[in-house]
Amino acid sequence: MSAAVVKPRPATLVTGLTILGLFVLIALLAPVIAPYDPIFQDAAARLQPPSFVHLFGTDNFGRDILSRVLHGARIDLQIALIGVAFPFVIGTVIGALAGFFGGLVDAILMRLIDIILAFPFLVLMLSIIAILGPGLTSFYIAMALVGWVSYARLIRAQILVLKNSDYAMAAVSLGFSRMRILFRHLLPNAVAGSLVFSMSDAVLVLLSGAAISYLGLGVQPPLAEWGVMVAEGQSFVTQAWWITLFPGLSIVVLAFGFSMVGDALGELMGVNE
Amino acid sequence: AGVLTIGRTEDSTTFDPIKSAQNVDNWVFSNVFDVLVRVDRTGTKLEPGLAESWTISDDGLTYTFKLRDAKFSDGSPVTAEDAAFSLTRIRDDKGSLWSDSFKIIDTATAADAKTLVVKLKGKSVPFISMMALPNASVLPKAAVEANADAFAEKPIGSGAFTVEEWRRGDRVILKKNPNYWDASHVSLDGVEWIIVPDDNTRILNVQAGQLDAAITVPFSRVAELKKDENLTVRMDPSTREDHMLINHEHGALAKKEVRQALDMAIDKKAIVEAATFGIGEVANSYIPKGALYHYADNLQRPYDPEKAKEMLKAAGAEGLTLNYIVNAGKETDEQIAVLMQQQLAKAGVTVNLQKVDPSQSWNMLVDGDYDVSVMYWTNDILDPDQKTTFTLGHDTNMNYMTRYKNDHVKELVAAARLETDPAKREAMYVELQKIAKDDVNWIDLYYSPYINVTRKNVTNFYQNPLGRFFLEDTVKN
Amino acid sequence: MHRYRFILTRPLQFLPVIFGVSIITFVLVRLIPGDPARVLLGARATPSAIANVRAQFGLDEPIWAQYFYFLQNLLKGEMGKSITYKIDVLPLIATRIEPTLALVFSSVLLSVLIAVPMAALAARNRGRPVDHLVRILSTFGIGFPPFWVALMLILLLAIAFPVLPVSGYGSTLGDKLVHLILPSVTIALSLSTVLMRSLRAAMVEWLKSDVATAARARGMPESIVFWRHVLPNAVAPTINLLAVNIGWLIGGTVVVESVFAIPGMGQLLVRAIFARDYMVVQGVAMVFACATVLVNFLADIATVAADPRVKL
Amino acid sequence: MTDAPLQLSIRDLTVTVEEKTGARTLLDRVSLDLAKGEVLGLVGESGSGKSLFCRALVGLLPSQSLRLAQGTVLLDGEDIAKASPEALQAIRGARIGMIFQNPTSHLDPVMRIGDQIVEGVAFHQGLNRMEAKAAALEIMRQVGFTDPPRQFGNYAHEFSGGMRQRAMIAIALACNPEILIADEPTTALDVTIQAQILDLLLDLRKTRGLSIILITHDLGVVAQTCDRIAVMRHGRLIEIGEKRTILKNPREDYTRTLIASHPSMPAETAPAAALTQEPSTIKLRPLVEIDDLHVRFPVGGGLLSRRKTFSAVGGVSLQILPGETVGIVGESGSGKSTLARAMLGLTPLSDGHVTFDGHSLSLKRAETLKALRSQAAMVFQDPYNSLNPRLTIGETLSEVLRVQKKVPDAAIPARVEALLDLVELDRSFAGRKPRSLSGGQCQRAGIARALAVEPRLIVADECIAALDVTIQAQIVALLRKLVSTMDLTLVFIAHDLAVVRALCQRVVVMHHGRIVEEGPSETVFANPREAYTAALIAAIPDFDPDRPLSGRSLPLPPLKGQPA
Ligand SMILES: Nc1ncnc2c1ncn2[C@@H]1O[C@H](COP(=O)(O)OP(=O)(O)OP(=O)(O)O)[C@@H](O)[C@H]1O
Ligand SMILES: Nc1ncnc2c1ncn2[C@@H]1O[C@H](COP(=O)(O)OP(=O)(O)OP(=O)(O)O)[C@@H](O)[C@H]1O
Ligand SMILES: [Mg+2]
Ligand SMILES: [Mg+2]
Repeated sequence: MSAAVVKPRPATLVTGLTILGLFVLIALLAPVIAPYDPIFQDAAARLQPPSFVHLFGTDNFGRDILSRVLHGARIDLQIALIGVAFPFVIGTVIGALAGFFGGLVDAILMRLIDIILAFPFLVLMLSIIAILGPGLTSFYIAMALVGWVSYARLIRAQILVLKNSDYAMAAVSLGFSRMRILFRHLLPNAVAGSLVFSMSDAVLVLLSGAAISYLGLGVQPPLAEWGVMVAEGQSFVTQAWWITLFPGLSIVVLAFGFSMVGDALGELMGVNE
Repeated sequence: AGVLTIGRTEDSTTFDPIKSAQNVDNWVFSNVFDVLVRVDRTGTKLEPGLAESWTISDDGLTYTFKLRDAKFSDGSPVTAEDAAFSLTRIRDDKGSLWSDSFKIIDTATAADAKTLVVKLKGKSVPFISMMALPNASVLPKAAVEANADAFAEKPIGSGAFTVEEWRRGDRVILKKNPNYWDASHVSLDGVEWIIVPDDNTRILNVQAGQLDAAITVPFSRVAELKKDENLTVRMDPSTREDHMLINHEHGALAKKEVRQALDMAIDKKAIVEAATFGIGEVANSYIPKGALYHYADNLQRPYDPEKAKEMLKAAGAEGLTLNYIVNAGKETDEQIAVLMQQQLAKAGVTVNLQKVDPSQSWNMLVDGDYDVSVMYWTNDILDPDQKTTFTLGHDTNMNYMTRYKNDHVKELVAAARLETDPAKREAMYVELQKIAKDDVNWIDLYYSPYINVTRKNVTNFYQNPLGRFFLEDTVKN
Repeated sequence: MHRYRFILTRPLQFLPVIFGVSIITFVLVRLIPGDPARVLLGARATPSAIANVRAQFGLDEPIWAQYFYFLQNLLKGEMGKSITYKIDVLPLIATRIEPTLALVFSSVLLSVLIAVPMAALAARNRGRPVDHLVRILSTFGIGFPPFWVALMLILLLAIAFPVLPVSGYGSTLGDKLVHLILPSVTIALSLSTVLMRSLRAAMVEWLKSDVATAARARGMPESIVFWRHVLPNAVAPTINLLAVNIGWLIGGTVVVESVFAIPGMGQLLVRAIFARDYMVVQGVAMVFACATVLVNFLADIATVAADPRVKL
Repeated sequence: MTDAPLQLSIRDLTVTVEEKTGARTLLDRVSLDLAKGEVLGLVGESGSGKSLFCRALVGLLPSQSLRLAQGTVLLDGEDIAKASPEALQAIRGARIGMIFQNPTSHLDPVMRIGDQIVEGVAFHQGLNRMEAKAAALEIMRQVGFTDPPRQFGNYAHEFSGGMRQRAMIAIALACNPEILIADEPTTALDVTIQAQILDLLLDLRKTRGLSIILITHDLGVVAQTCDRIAVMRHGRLIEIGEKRTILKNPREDYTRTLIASHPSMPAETAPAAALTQEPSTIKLRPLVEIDDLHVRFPVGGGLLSRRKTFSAVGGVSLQILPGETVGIVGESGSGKSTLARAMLGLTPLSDGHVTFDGHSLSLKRAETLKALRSQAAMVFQDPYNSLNPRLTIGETLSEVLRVQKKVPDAAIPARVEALLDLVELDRSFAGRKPRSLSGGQCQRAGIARALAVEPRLIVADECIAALDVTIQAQIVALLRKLVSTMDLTLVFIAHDLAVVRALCQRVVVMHHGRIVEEGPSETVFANPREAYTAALIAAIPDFDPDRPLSGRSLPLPPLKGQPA
């Protein structure tokens, strides 16, 4: 047993958290710091390159990109948060129950997971969004219906190992109820891996959103959302690169923040992805 | 000489003309098949196709077509028998999507090898225009009867080109048809219709010289492409008209004054400016500019949000809230929706945008599950009757989903269909245009051209207002 | 070799999965509002024409009856007729499989070719600037939406330096390979990132492990320690990740196919969803499902081969 | 041996670790010599720096924060402490070979054992593959593989612990080293296998003329095998000398404690209670009654083949009286743990009966489980893994108290402190998590948790196997104290007979899932009836170096766990 205590590398964690914190701050302050109304169209100021009037330039409607990027932080953080939170919670509970109780419950859930995994992701997303109508709520629901599978698999695998651990056996021998053992003793020890995964998942969720936007089923206009901005702006990429670059960079920087935190969490908790 | 490569968004769906109602197919049908009567380049006149000439009996019920000496691509002659078969088939075949439109035909028979006689069940002036529909193309009876499915894959036609290969999802490869009756006139050795769904990629392909032409160029790209010396941006007049559908059955929208107020609250100029980058033109009638019987002096309500607000108030529709269905995935549509939302707000109208995918929006419109929505119409026959009937004439489709009701208009539409005197007929259509404007069956927004881009070395690449590509005229240097 | 016995038994588990996928797709696509007949007929649709089309494609039957016919057809090796294309779904799909397969295969290959050396570089220089650089680069790889990356690649390598075709698929083998370069790079940029992260983490772990120490203790040079002991051990957990991602990729190539105009199944599928071409959606979903199941199966075999401890 | 030439001469070896608070010394000026052909025993408690010392010799410090601060390591007169990485690499394996404490984690799990041996042979002796393979097979034969050609292709996980240790040795030998460093090569093994391995090492010394540094914390092992003994403590070498001298006349207190706590010391026999002498006269109702118990596990099998089962416990009958201390011994895999679990209703019974305090587990399961959960407790083998790593010791204990509801909620904190006192842990430990405790401390926490139930029965499953002798002795003393003061019934499982002999009144010997012998400790140890028992007892490395290890002279059970 090498008791090599994993040293968290504070730099990674601090950088990651700083980036995320900054975005949260931007999101909170967007209405205050944004120089323009993000949906106001100024026909006279269309496709303006970055200047002192419009730091990030304007789009084809004459909307201020900077303001849209700032306001976009609200939507995109929300997307990352909700798009991950629901799958996380659903997947964790289902995975935990399946792993812990095994037997028929597990067999059925595993087949369900197989089915969803075998399902072309896009059919599910597009159909669900088409059924419910495009928009954030549908996107969240679709994400939750599809995304829980990864978490369920991760957690189940962990629980399967942990449930044979000595401390699980100890807990049984001490007369603890099954729910107590599962949720108080096993689950807290099992979620580390999922937590780390959720950080990279957040990025995937943002990108799924962007892909859906590209296919035309993204958020409702005129909402400022980075993925939509990139998707819509790409027709102007040769004449107005700034429309896509700034929201694109925002996604990348946010992604960087998430992956930093994910890495740091991973090392802190001694998880190997 | 040479092979012309054209990038377009979608693949053909079939080569059986009666089984499609889509532009993507019509574009290719009119290269491969020939029709009895053609619409000319300006989209205002009929001209001979396979039929050298035709006569109409005085009672307007019997049409006699005199066929020219033409051959199908397999070398067999085009006979009146083939033409009769084709017309009967589009009317009767179970798989035909056009049966309803051709129900008017009573009999189609070959009087002799080159004479086709069509008898109608009732008088119909627009009938002759329908003969120009690519779907009514003349097909070789023998080949179709032998195996219609095989025919749909690899057809035999009498058009300027033949289908050499169809790589589904990728391209349709056409070759010059040496048996075409006007083959000497055709310059291209072949045509490839290549699918490139992404707008950017399609245009970049032309810029990089890997395609000769790209069709359906977004408005937003025109200015930039015009600057490219290697390219020619072609804007051909079209019969496309964009309009805002109004559900006449929904609350205050039933009132003419309310609809008029909405018309006034919308700044069409601004829309043309913003959404079409100044390329479109404000519309003043449901019959598009340049189309037969377009009434150029029709009323154009001025943009006046204040007045609109007052009118709404007067009509008791203050604080009107509208549910606006937006077609997802259409750049311009989403843009216009956002713009209109802003404009209507100035007149005190709250607009809730509801973005749905196009197939679903179609459903919602048909079911009347909407207040307003923006759609467009492109004529596919020369005669205004088709559009007029569908949108004003109390057709079974609830007047193009608007639920517009005006019995006088209905009678007028029916009468116009039977009027053989062009002058009188024009007067009737002018009146229809005036009434439609007054009633605001919908709100006319703008007309816009077909926008295509080609390399400089391609000449004579154009569409007529009905959308037909005249590739037999096109030259690649 | 009883460890490989699952190869015989596992396929039995495919059936319920494929069956499940078929039922869910069947119900799901029919839940999407929108009528295929109306879509097909467009603006000039009249009620009688719509009724005619619905009858022609059996859409007027109750849903369970439609499913029954679907299964019945399936047993005959058919998947029904496409409403849009009016031909049988199976031959329609058949022509589309190759491009998608080629795209997925070349992307995965490229990803692995990128990921392994990069991960090795980062892991062996853990904590040094190279490591950070690799990680930052990889974040860019995953942060930008693929359609944007694709566009940039086209602008760079097909327009500014016109060495590669803008889009398309080609007809000869060499032609196809050339056309696949940019799309594969687009996918590989993000896929390799995922693989790299996992590989790097595992490699770091194994470099620190007792196994590596033991190898060093018997005088093995660092390169042997790495390539012979660290890499094979680090690969095993990544196989599963790769499998999940391939599955995901198979079902999600549409964006890249669409940007690069590759006539693959992804495009067919999306078009079919939008056109409510039920039979095509079903057919493609089934093919995707089979492919995914197969990939996972292969991954299981690979896992067993890579790690003798694994029993399935 | 003293006249043999010096091979390794270490002077003032010092290793420090960089920490936030500054450098801390882990090895403090260690100096020692190793002569050619000599076996040097290095003993000392856990954490005293034994492993570190060996790793420092070959420049394989376990972390980058560790530094070789000073000192020289002369290998045949050449200082390798300052050698370049390349030079060190040439020395490793080829001249100094290492056998690691834990073969399971040091063997490459995805490489065939044979290939791992071939790797060394080929690399260091420059043979081609065919020759290397032949050489590897020969080495495998030497270290006692029964069927080298077949076992060549096996993977580590297919071997038993003993076989894995042999493989480790084979891999080290493949490089043909002059010096072999064996870091606790037998700690994880049972006595019988331990005897075989030690034998093997001695054999190799004889046949190959190896010098060996043997690290262990078991003085018995040292006594049996070494020429000289070095004792380490807190990073310092406190005593070194000829084996007999040190064992007879230790200079240091610590060495004395070490010797005193060795379980084979005859002074420590279980206090014979009245019960064991006349169990039949006092008609007591047994607390636990086990009757023809079978526990079978499904193994292998699948859709196409019939499910096979493996019988871990096959027909055990046993009665345990209240207040009794019963030891269960047997080699690894003999079914001890399974029996313990079955006794506590933690594993399903396949057949037979378990009755606890009159409740039958098979007849009235729920009721019996309820009784078991509130009146019986288990102490686990692995002190770290049996505690929830996320909870502090205090939380762990109070949770038990809260669930068991034996004390009112308000009294819980006080009770937690009382429990800590009982197991002789400082009260401040309530706020610490398992990870920050030593093995012994964790084990005490585990015992405290068991006591929190206020059980009548404690089943301790190899609860001291992982600890070093001094701590072992402490825990045994603690258990003894608890049994005598709290009227506990104790079932003590171990494969170490010496400890059992020191603690238990009665002993049960298990083999292949059955009880082969049973009786009062004294009787069984003095006159084992079964050959198996005798072998087990004989394999205990005796403290007296003149009473040789008798592992090889007795009919040992065949090595288990070989691949079928
Ligand atoms: N990577 C490290 N960083 C800091 N301290 C370490 C590191 N590795 C070991 N130590 C410390 O060095 C000391 C000696 O450890 P070592 O492993 O040599 O002990 P040992 O005598 O072999 O013990 P055991 O009998 O448990 O194997 C211990 O106090 C340990 O905590
Ligand atoms: N859950 C299980 N499934 C299959 N086999 C098992 C299971 N638990 C134990 N066994 C097998 O039962 C046998 C007895 O195991 P048990 O743990 O009781 O041995 P033990 O005497 O406690 O050994 P040790 O001294 O190594 O702890 C072993 O061969 C083991 O492999
Ligand atoms: Mg050690
Ligand atoms: Mg055990």
